[in-house]
Amino acid sequence: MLQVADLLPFLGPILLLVLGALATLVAEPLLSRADKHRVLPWIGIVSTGLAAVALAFTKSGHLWGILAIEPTRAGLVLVLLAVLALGLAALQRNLSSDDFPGGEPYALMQLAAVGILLMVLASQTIALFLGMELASLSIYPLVGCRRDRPESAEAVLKYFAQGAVFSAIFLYGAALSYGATGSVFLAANVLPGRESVLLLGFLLMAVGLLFKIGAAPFHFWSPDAYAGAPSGVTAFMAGAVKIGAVAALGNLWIGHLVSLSAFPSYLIGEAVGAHFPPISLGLQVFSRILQTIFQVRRGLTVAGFIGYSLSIFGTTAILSIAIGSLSLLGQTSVRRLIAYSGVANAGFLVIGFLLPGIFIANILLTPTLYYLAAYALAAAGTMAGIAALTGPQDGGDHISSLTGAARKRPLIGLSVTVLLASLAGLPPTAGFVAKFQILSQLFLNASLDPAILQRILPPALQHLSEGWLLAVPIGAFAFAIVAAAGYFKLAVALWTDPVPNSREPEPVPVLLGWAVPLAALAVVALAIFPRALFGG
Amino acid sequence: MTPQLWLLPALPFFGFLVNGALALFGSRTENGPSRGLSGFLGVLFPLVSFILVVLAWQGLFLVQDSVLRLNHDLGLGLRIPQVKPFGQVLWPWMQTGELNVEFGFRFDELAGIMLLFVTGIGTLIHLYSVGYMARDRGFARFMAYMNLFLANMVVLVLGNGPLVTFMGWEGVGLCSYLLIGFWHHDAANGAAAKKAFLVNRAGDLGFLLGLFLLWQVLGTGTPLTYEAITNWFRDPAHAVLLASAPVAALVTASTLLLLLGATGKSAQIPLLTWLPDAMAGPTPVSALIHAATMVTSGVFLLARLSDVFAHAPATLQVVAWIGAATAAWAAVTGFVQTDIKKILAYSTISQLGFMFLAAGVGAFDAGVFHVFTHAFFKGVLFLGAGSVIHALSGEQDVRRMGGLWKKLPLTFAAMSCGWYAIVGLPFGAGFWSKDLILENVLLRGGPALYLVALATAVVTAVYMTRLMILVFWSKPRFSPDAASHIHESPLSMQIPMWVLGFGSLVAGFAWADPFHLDWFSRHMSESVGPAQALLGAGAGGPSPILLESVGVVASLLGILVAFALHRKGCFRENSTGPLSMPARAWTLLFDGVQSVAGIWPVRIVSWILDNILQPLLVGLARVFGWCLEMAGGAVRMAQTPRLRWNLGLSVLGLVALLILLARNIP
Amino acid sequence: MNLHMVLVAPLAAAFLTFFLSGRDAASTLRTSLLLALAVAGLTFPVLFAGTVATSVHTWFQIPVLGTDIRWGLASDGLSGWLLALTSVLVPAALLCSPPVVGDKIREFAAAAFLLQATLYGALLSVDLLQFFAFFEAMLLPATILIALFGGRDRRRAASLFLVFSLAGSVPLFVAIWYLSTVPVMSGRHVSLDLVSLQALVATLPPQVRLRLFAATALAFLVKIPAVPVHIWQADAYSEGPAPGSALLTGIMAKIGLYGFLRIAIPLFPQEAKADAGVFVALGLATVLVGALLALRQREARRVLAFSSLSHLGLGLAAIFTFRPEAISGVILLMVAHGLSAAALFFLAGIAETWSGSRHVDDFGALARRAPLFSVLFAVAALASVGLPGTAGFVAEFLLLVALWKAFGLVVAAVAGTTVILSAAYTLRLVQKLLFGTSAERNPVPLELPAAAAWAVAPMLLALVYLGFQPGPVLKAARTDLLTRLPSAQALIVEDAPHVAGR
Amino acid sequence: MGDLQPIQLQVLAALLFAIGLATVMARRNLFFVLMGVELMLNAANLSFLSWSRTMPGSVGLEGQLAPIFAIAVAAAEACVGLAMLLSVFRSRESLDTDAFDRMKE
Repeated sequence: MLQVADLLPFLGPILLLVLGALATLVAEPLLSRADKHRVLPWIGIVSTGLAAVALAFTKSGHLWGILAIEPTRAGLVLVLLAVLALGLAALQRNLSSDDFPGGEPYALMQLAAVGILLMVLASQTIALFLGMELASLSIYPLVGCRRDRPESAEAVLKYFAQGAVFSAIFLYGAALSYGATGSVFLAANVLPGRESVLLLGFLLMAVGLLFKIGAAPFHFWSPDAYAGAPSGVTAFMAGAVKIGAVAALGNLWIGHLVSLSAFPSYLIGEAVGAHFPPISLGLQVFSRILQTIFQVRRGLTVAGFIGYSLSIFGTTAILSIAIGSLSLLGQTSVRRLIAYSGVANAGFLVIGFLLPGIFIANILLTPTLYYLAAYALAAAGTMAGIAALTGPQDGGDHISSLTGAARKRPLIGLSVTVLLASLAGLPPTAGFVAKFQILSQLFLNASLDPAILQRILPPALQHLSEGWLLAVPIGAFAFAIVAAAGYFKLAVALWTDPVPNSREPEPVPVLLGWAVPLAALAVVALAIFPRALFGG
Repeated sequence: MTPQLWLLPALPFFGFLVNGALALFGSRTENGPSRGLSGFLGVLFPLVSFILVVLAWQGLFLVQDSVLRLNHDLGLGLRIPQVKPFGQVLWPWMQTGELNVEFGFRFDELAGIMLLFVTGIGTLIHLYSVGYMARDRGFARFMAYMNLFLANMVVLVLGNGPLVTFMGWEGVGLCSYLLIGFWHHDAANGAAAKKAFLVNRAGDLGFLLGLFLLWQVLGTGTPLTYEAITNWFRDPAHAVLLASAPVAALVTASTLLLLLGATGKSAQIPLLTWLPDAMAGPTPVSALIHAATMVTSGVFLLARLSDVFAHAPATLQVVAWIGAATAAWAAVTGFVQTDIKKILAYSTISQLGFMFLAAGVGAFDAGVFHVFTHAFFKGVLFLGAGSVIHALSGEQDVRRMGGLWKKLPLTFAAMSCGWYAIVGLPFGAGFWSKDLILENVLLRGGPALYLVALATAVVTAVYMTRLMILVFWSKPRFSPDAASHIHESPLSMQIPMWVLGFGSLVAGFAWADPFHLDWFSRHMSESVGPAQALLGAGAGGPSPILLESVGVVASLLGILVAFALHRKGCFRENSTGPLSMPARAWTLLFDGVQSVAGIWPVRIVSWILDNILQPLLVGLARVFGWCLEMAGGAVRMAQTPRLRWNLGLSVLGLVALLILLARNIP
Repeated sequence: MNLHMVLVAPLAAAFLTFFLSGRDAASTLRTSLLLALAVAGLTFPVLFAGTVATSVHTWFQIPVLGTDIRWGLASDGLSGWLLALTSVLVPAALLCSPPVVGDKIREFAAAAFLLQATLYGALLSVDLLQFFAFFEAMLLPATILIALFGGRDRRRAASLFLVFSLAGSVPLFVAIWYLSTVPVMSGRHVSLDLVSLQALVATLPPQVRLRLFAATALAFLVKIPAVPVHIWQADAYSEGPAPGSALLTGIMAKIGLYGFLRIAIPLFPQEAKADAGVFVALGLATVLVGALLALRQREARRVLAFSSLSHLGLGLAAIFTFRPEAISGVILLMVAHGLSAAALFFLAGIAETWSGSRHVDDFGALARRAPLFSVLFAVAALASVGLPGTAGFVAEFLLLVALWKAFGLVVAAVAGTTVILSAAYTLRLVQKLLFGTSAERNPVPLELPAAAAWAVAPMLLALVYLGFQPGPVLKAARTDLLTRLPSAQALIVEDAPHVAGR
Repeated sequence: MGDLQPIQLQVLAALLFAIGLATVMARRNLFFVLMGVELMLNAANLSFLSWSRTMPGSVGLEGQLAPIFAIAVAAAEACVGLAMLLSVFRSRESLDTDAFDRMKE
């Protein structure tokens, strides 16, 4: 039986963020309209900072197996907090510049962060679902917080409708996986004969999360949502949502690997695995139906499951990278550009699940997580920087409206350039190291012993195994270059001579003025000390 | 104590620096930099280095006399003293791999003789140009270029190895470029200058490649100095090797390439087209660079490497015939020219042909001797022409001159000395050298070459006499207003003319066998003696006296023909306008050859590259980028604004994954 | 001698100029100039120190693969001279930039320093990935230089440059992936630093090595650039600001040759030897195509661009003779061409600001109107033509010697045509710029900014000095380069002193 | 044949889910979209419950707990949805999803 004493340090970050959100809500009505945007963000920042401090004191462990934390996840949480800070800073800029009547958005953003924190820590479908919904339900209003703008209404409409549908799909998947394992834990040994159910459940849950990641073909929401939201919110979404979803997907996938395999369970080995009675006749019929649909032979092997997930992740990854990079190429709207870069990078993140680590016994997502951190910082930082550079009322989403912005604010302009370089994967930024790690590992697949590939790859893929696995990294990198051309356009626009008679923009709030350069610095530092966050 | 040879080129170079600085920083002043100062310095430095050359000769003699005394004490009556050339290595230049080139100078008699007249005549012509260019705003710049040229020429002659020579070789090319294009506001001059430089460069490439092959013969271990080369070739141990077919072929090839370089510099077939155009430069330049010194460096190279050429008889044949052909062709061309400087230019080419002819038949010393004498008489001829042009304020067409002997008696006197020498009338400078050449040609080269040379001598006399007639003797044809301010040129221009005129009368006595004057040949023997010995003196022919008288007859014949033609009015001096059609065709013969063989192919290929290859590559890149844009557009089409479509597509993706799942379950 | 200090110095300089300097261009120039000189002051000791290196430690390790990515800095003669060249060209570029970039001097200085920093990194790296990181990072400042200060089509030129370079580096990147996965396959734990890579590569199967070599070479060919991947070059050099182009051709292009000398050949000696013919052919093609195209260009800086193409092509061809003359010659060529081409670009840029046009026919009679300019320009032009007495001649001579020794007279002759062609296009340019009659109605006398004169004149003096005393550079090749690359040393042909005919 | 078998419940759940999805995709009125989503969520809950029927007691408990959370979440989602619906309607005087097609690319 756990003592509360053990509980507190572990729950510290969550509680502090929640407290921050509540404090914001309490303080909001007490402040004058002007003060709201001066004070409230700082509450959020303080609570975020405290959460980070608390994070330093948390030790690895888990809470009844529902939430778990270990250094890797702690690292992710740290990145998440950074993104939150960036988001808050940018949001302050937006709201104060078109002096927004209320201060709730700050609270909402922190609550969303809490939800994502849950997603990161969750090792159980219910908790994962709760976190996901908490995040989504607080982000919807953020996206639509400018009621006076038609595009924001449209954005929130689309985002909400699709989001709701896919969370339902996720929930259904969770139900199926429960049915297959008899447990809502992500890592639970599958019941004999129900492998196909597990597969279906895994697929649905994975799709639900891929939607949140914004991977093709489930990415349609992101351009509109990004474009409709205030740039601060866009910054937060771009970074945070991916963190949660990728972490969750990682746990989900690894958990299912575990449930299918003889490995000792990944997080909470002894949680399940009680002896089950033979299942009822009806269920046999149902699973028979599924078997006939999916031609499942009795007893799905780990290798088979891997091959299957490879085919999912592989296709989504390539689709996302291709679609994202190509649509990014001719893009003239800054936020859509960031959105599509999100799609493309989502592809790279998903590639992370194809890493050779899965073929070799030990499972290691470090490169993926490193990539995730690099991307989240870069994307959020870029949008925050854009928020700082754009004119009042967050106006001018068109690239041309940013012409010469960097010349007026060299520091922020430089930071944004560096962050863009990181998105494009150019040195000396973390984006470069991340791409290199992921792709070079992926490259190993091609050079693996064919025998292993035979065992792993699903039949449909076996005949093109080597070429396919070789094509993924090379194609991915080629598209990355195409994307680089897209970012280049934005970077150049930032630095070209400002149009004459463009009046001086209003000063950037100190918070944002510091946040963006720090983000850029972090991205470079991550490149120089890649082992800082996740080791490896 | 090592002799400070570096001073010889350094002094004129310093003059170049000083004058250059004057020109550069005086250029913004009211009436240009001070002429007096730059003129003084410009003449001073060459003069000093001339004096130094003479002193260097003393050094040479000192060595020599000691040897003589030694011989005497030993009781050996060696007629030819063994001369000790002395050198100075300044610093290691290129040292990598097995290449080891040292930058240094070497003063031997061949170099000494060249230097004597290079610096001497150089000084005189500098003095001349002080008067000639006095009114030109770019005076200081001109003096600077002249000094630079002199420095480079000295390096060329004094270099201790082919590469150092090459440095001067290209340097003089540069200076000739700068000086031809001296009046650069006129694009035509620029074109002429460029042509000269490029044609020379073509020769220089030959020089380099030939050098490579030569080096291959020597074995890449051997250092690239004249000393090493000559010793290697004179070393009896290598005779067998040199006899072997592959090596002989190699030597021939290398000498042919070197010859290409020589023809480029000395304006021989096929690289001769630049010299006539080079007359665009100021006349002192034509006198110094394009008559007296630079153009003869090809001959100098042949003499320098005589030991190598001696082992390539085939090449020598080529040299001889090239010389003969050039001499003949240029003589005829000179006959049909109307521009006084062009006439002299072609005459120069023709004389250079004589020198090549001499070298070709193996009489290197005769060739160099002709270089020596030619420097005098061609120098004075050009200076005279310059003074005429000066007097007629820029008129160069001989058909608008005439009867000038009254108005310019001094110039006339000087020029007739030159004329006397070049047509080869007895005891003139040209008389000795040319007859020496003719004699050698007959003895060593055979009758065919001899007849060509003799005919050329006749034609030479004809066109030179024509020149004199048209300029000085016939009745005046210049415009009256020009007549009004015809004036004799200033003293600074007179003195050089007198000196050179005098020289062109007496210089020949440096080597006049009938009077047992063999100062020249004695000093040549060390450098070219062995080579000529190797080639053999040829069968004893008719007595020298006979041959000389034949030569004299030839020139007299030429003179008479010229007067006869003049009386028949064949010179059409009253006509004006361009050359007659055949004359121009004949003149531009080799220009045509060059443009067909060299210029047009390059133009065509570069046109193809520029208009086909380049657009093709660029187009490919464009098309690729365009395809990407298209693809991007197509992909973005899928991003419909409608919610239902978005949902539908997403779910479609889900279904697709389901199907994938269905097909891929193992 | 702390190399890290040298590496960080330009970076720090970039930031200082960027944030400390005020709006006033003059003060910015002064600040940046002082910084540049300070950096140079830090750099030259490295050159004189000969071979120096820092300790090498693990930068990061690729999980699962366990491949070590090392971080360490080392410099030898080859790197040293290029470092010195860079540290000289940057202040010169700053001195020449005011007329061209106007009030954007601050951005220009920052970009130049960034470029310098990345170049330093590439020149000092001991690890393949470390090198590649800097090699790629170079694109950022280079692109900025082209895109921000240039002419009308600068955006297109810049993106062409960027995409070409990125695309060119794809194969190299793939090769590095492959090399980083080798340990897992071979079960050995190795690192990507060049020395241990040599051992590793030697164990690979031949066809794999061949592929890797091709991939590596391509990246460097694009950088030099060589035909047929040269089309980014002319636009980039003519659209970018002249001082920027000077930096690009003066230093960045050299990284291509450097890459061959330092990486491609040492890692894949057998392949390099086997396919030498291909690269010599490419090099000669580059020489000829560049020269012939330069003959037809209408813009001053396009002529210069193609002349750079031609000169560096000669270097490429000569490297693959693996002869000592060639290697010392190439280093000298890099220095000489770096100085002369940069000087020409500087001056051409200033001339463009005078005539307000890039078209050669809009210049003219500058010899009369701007004597000092003309003297400098003429000397620089002659140096780039390779007139004896300038470093260019020694370099070209050595390269021709190497080509002749390795491939015989015909190849040497083909390469030698550059002697004529380079004279042709350079003199054409000189003619158009300095001589003839001015294009303007009433030509006024023009003053070359003293700063520019002070920048260019020393470079030309250095060229002349090296023309007579190339010893130090040649020695650099002889002593350091080969000792640091054992496998390359094996390549160098030392033919026994032979006599012809044997 | 008295009580219904888990399998029947599963099929029912699957059908409900499909219907919900179809509603969301087919209907243009925003209200029906929301209703479709609710339908899908409840289908999932039903599936949970029916699965829990197949488990031994203590294990089955999880399956019955999950829907409770799900329902709560669904409620929250519904009210956020309605709020959004109001604001959307205010902005464009229409609930036709196809009316919202301003955002291109």
